[in-house]
Amino acid sequence: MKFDNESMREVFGKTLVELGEKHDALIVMDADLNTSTRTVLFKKRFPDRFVQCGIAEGNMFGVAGGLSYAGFVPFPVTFAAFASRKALDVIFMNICCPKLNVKIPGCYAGVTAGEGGPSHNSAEDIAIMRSLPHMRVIDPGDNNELRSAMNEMMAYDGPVYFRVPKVIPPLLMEEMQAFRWAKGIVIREGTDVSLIGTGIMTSICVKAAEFLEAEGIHAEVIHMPSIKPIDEDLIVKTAKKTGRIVTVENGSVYGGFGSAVAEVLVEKYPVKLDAVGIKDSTFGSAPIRDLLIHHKLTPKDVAERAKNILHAKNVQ
Amino acid sequence: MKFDNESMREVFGKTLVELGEKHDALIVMDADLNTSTRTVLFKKRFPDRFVQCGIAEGNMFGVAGGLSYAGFVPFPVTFAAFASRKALDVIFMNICCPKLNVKIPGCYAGVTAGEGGPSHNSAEDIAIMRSLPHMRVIDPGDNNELRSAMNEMMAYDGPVYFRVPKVIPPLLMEEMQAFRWAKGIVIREGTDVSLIGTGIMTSICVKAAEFLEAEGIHAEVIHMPSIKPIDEDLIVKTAKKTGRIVTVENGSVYGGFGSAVAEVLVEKYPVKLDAVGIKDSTFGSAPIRDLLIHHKLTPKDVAERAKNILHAKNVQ
Amino acid sequence: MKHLTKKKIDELNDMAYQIRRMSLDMITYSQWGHIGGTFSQAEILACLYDHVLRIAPDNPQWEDRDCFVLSKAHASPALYAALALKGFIDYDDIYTYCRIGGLEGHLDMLETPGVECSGGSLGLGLSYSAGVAYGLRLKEAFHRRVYCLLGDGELCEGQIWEAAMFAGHHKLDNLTAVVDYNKLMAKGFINELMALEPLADKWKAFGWNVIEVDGHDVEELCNAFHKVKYLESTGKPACIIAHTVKGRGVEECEFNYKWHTHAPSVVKANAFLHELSCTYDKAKGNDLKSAANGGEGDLNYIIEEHEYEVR
Amino acid sequence: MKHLTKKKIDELNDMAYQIRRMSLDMITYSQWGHIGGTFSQAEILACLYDHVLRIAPDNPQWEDRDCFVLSKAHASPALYAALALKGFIDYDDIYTYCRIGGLEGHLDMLETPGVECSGGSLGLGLSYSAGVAYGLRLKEAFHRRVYCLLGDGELCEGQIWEAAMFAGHHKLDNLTAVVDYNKLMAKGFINELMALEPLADKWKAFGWNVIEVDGHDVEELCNAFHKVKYLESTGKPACIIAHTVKGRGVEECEFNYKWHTHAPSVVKANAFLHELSCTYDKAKGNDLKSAANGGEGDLNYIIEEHEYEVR
Ligand SMILES: Cc1ncc(C[n+]2csc(CCOP(=O)(O)OP(=O)(O)O)c2C)c(N)n1
Ligand SMILES: Cc1ncc(C[n+]2csc(CCOP(=O)(O)OP(=O)(O)O)c2C)c(N)n1
Ligand SMILES: [Mg+2]
Ligand SMILES: [Mg+2]
Repeated sequence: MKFDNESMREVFGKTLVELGEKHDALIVMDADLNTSTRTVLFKKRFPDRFVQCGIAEGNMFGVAGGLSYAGFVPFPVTFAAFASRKALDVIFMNICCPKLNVKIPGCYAGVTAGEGGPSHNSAEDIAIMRSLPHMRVIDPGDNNELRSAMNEMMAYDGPVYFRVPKVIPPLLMEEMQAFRWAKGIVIREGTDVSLIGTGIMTSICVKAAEFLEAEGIHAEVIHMPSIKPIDEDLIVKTAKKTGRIVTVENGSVYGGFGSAVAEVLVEKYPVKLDAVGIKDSTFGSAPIRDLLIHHKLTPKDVAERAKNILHAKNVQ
Repeated sequence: MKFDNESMREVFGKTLVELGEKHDALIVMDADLNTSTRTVLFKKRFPDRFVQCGIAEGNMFGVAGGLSYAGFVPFPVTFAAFASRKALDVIFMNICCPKLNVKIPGCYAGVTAGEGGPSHNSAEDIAIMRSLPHMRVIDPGDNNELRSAMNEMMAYDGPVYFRVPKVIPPLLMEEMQAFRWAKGIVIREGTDVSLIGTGIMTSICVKAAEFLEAEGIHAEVIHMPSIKPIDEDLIVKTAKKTGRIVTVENGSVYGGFGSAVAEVLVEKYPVKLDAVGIKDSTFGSAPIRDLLIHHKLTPKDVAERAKNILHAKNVQ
Repeated sequence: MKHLTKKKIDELNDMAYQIRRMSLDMITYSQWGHIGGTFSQAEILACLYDHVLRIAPDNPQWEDRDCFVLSKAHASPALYAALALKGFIDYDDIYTYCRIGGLEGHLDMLETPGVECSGGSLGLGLSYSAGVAYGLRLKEAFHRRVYCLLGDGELCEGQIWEAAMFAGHHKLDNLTAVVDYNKLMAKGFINELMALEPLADKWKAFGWNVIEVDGHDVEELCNAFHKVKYLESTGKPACIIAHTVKGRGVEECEFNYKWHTHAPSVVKANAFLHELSCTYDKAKGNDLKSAANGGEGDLNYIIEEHEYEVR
Repeated sequence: MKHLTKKKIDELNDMAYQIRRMSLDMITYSQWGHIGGTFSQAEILACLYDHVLRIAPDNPQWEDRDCFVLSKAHASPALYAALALKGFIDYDDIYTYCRIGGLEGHLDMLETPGVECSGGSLGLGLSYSAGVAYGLRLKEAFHRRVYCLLGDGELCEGQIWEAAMFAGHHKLDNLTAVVDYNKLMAKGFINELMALEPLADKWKAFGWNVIEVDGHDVEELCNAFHKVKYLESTGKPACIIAHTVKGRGVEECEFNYKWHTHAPSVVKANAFLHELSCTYDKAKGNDLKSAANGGEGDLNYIIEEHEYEVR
């Protein structure tokens, strides 16, 4: 895998500026986190289109609704933990119900607030956000895809939640592939088991597949950045091929990404699925690396889970 | 089916008083809804243990955390829509993370706020609440079970969310059965298809099963009041028996009850499941009856869905 | 002060009467709604819709319009009545209140022409209004103004104070908040349940100009709106604290929390209508009717009835 | 006023120094943390833990204790230092800050003896504190008091004002809020980003008594605590607005938002320690060390390294 040298939040900040050049209506809103979330870049370039809200997330999302109604495309920016937990009713009432054109980044998403601990990490954001009416949900896998997804969401008129982890991610694909709604990407073909990752966890899957290959197991790796809408066809296709699925997310499996895949499988083509993520707990306070290890979210762990599901006797 | 003549909120209010007689530490908190939620009964009986918070749900849940820490067992009471959407970060940080002994009713749950519309109905509460760490989730099916569940939760030291719909429900079981954690109940044996309901939707399933029986289809009906933890064994057992599952909830199927059942199935025994509920929309504003009809949540609709899943050819 | 003509005053009071009458009709017909907070704001809405707001009923999306946000959206019948009286919606639409495909029990901006903000959950409207006001200023649409009507009980919600701080800090002087200070929230008197006083001091401490008026006196109300629009552009948002009577117009409902949310029987509704028409010296008009069963949402019906006919 | 002895004053200032020194050590060692808001509250915590609070380090759950809630939980190093100095936790625990199984980056009441409230998300602490205060009064534990330390930027959060209204309405005079008014939030000066003034008026308008003090003057602080405890039981909660300097003690950090959240290199940390020890006339002691890689969470490591050894 190639490695990038830019952090995703930096790419997020830069892409906001790029989009700002193209779209006069784009507005960036801050709740006192602009140097962390890198919206500071937009603030410097377009001071007039940068709205400071102070540490008041509820109000920020409400103001976003109003700005959208007045014809702007606001990006109210805060950490994923606060975007999903602090102001849900506002997002529901003033953004989702009226289908307003507001784009909500979830910065430091999942486990990537690291030392910030349970308050700052976000294990539930996928489950919460995808339960909201009209809300689309994206967890991009690398810097190219984040940039592509941000361009794509500008072409869509409606609310979007997208994760922006705080990591320097590997490059998932040699060649840049455009983000498309409800489209997953086959990163690696395989026949024995399917590893379906979302966000930065796909890179973990890729490495896990290498481990498995070394043991003679051919794992298919699928990347699923578009969680809602999800790529039902691809899920069914890989299920038919391998009959065994492992989903990998850095978040809670209750209602989360694994659950979204499970919903598709039981409806269309029921096969076994093992959802890797966390269960009924929080991402504690430690460097990201230690948290991934602690919560068994490393390539070795994923490979292990894949082997288990492969060797479990077919229950049906 | 026998019919009750008392509304669930009334039973909720009375049970609070009964529990208040037994438990000196029980405190009821109100956010300006006491005559609607029927906590007014507790207020009259135990004025000193009734805390008025005004229309400020966030603060109410925070105060609940503090009261719990001071040794009380608070019931902060508001509508399910507000309990799940208005103060999620507080519930997460001050109740779930520290595992405090707070019991959170979701009044007028699901579709039962009727005319109140999207703001007052709660389609996402199950998805949201079960994503929270340490939170247990209950959707009781009738008045006996609601009372029993409230007694049971007093014996459990930790956060619980439970739905209190605003309906006069049928009596689900002839004989009173105690609520037990992670225990579902077989209401009717069957071999062709399993209808698994939660909350008041189980009564819809019972009637649907009668329709199906009339057409020679033997539906098993299972009631699942304990959504988290859920009865994995019973789900697997009925899946083995019928191989076809229809879940029924008055809420969003994205991350909701159907999703919780799907999670179990794909992990333990994958079979087809059709999740009846709403998808990516809201419960609009109309009498409950009209909403159930509009969203296709009546016994006839459920029977129809069961027939569809039964007649769909086995995909595997 | 700009004085209103006697004729205008009569017109405004007449509109307030119509708003009450039509709201009562809606709530009785649908058997659902909030009389108390609907009646208390009748004069405020009459002044806004018949005198203050720049609006174009034949073009609800008129790009030069003012924006009115009813944050206390449970009092939507009054707004629907005003919209019907001005021609944004049809008069008969009021009989679709709380029906599938009809007027929302609270507010849905996607469905109803003239409704500028969805609502129903309290505490949200001022943030949204501040967003619109901020956006309008950014677009240099300086002549367009934003008005937000808040409940007094609603002021318990912290987001109101976040929005107040935001609007004060950003000097949104194109934004006017009106507090329908009817002294009650849903279940009782505010000073007993969660005291608000000193209320004017709160707004001042958050950077707002404050004017207190009698919220049932259309002259005082219009003067206050005139003042914030033309005389006090001091770089601050303005808050009009309108002292009102919850349930105003029907004695049984006045300051009576039991009529916060409750639909009258047809008999009672007709008595209320009679009282209203006497007070306002109007002919009573047709008797009010009820179309719904209402009640506790008995599942019996849905389970035992085999034919479901949507009303 | 009750006068502090010179000795006591020295002790308190010494504790404030130790709090800063240990916090710096923690933040440097873990390569994560918030220096600015940690340093600004050093004297406040020293006074609370060495003079004001009724606590029993050998029995953190002592049923007669006062309750201290650090709502601005990102400044937890100062609290951990105070807890270590008082003996609630071991001195060496500070080197487990932000490590699996160690001290939380913010606060976890289940894991750390003496921590009475979990935190990390701003705006929540005052509600919780009000809950404890309400509960203590209900239990007639009149001698037990609750103290809640708030950030000034944190006051943007509406829930603070909900809690303020609640405490004012319920006359929780066993509750004292302290505002660490260090004039900055995370990314700049408060008066530029979201102005708070007139701050005292806000608290008064929400029903609180207010005392303003120099938050780095231990005598003024202790007098204020004394006053709210013994002299002003007027049926109101009290707010002590403590004027402080963000980053106080190290010139480079003072009023400098860049040091709100940022871990110093070891070289820089030792320079800071030197500066602190000069100011407080202390021996510098051992050099500070760093144990972590820190940085941007490079996934490279987790993907390419085959052996994962938890540090
Ligand atoms: C967030 C929220 N909590 C509770 C309710 C339920 N509710 C509807 S109206 C109302 C009372 C409102 O009182 P006030 O703001 O004074 O309005 P008014 O007196 O004008 O009716 C309440 C508690 C709600 N709609 N939203
Ligand atoms: C709800 C929430 N939003 C944002 C943050 C991120 N954050 C951490 S500290 C901080 C600034 C706090 O400023 P202030 O309250 O003044 O604290 P101090 O100056 O004492 O550090 C912010 C925005 C948070 N922890 N919680
Ligand atoms: Mg009122
Ligand atoms: Mg500060």
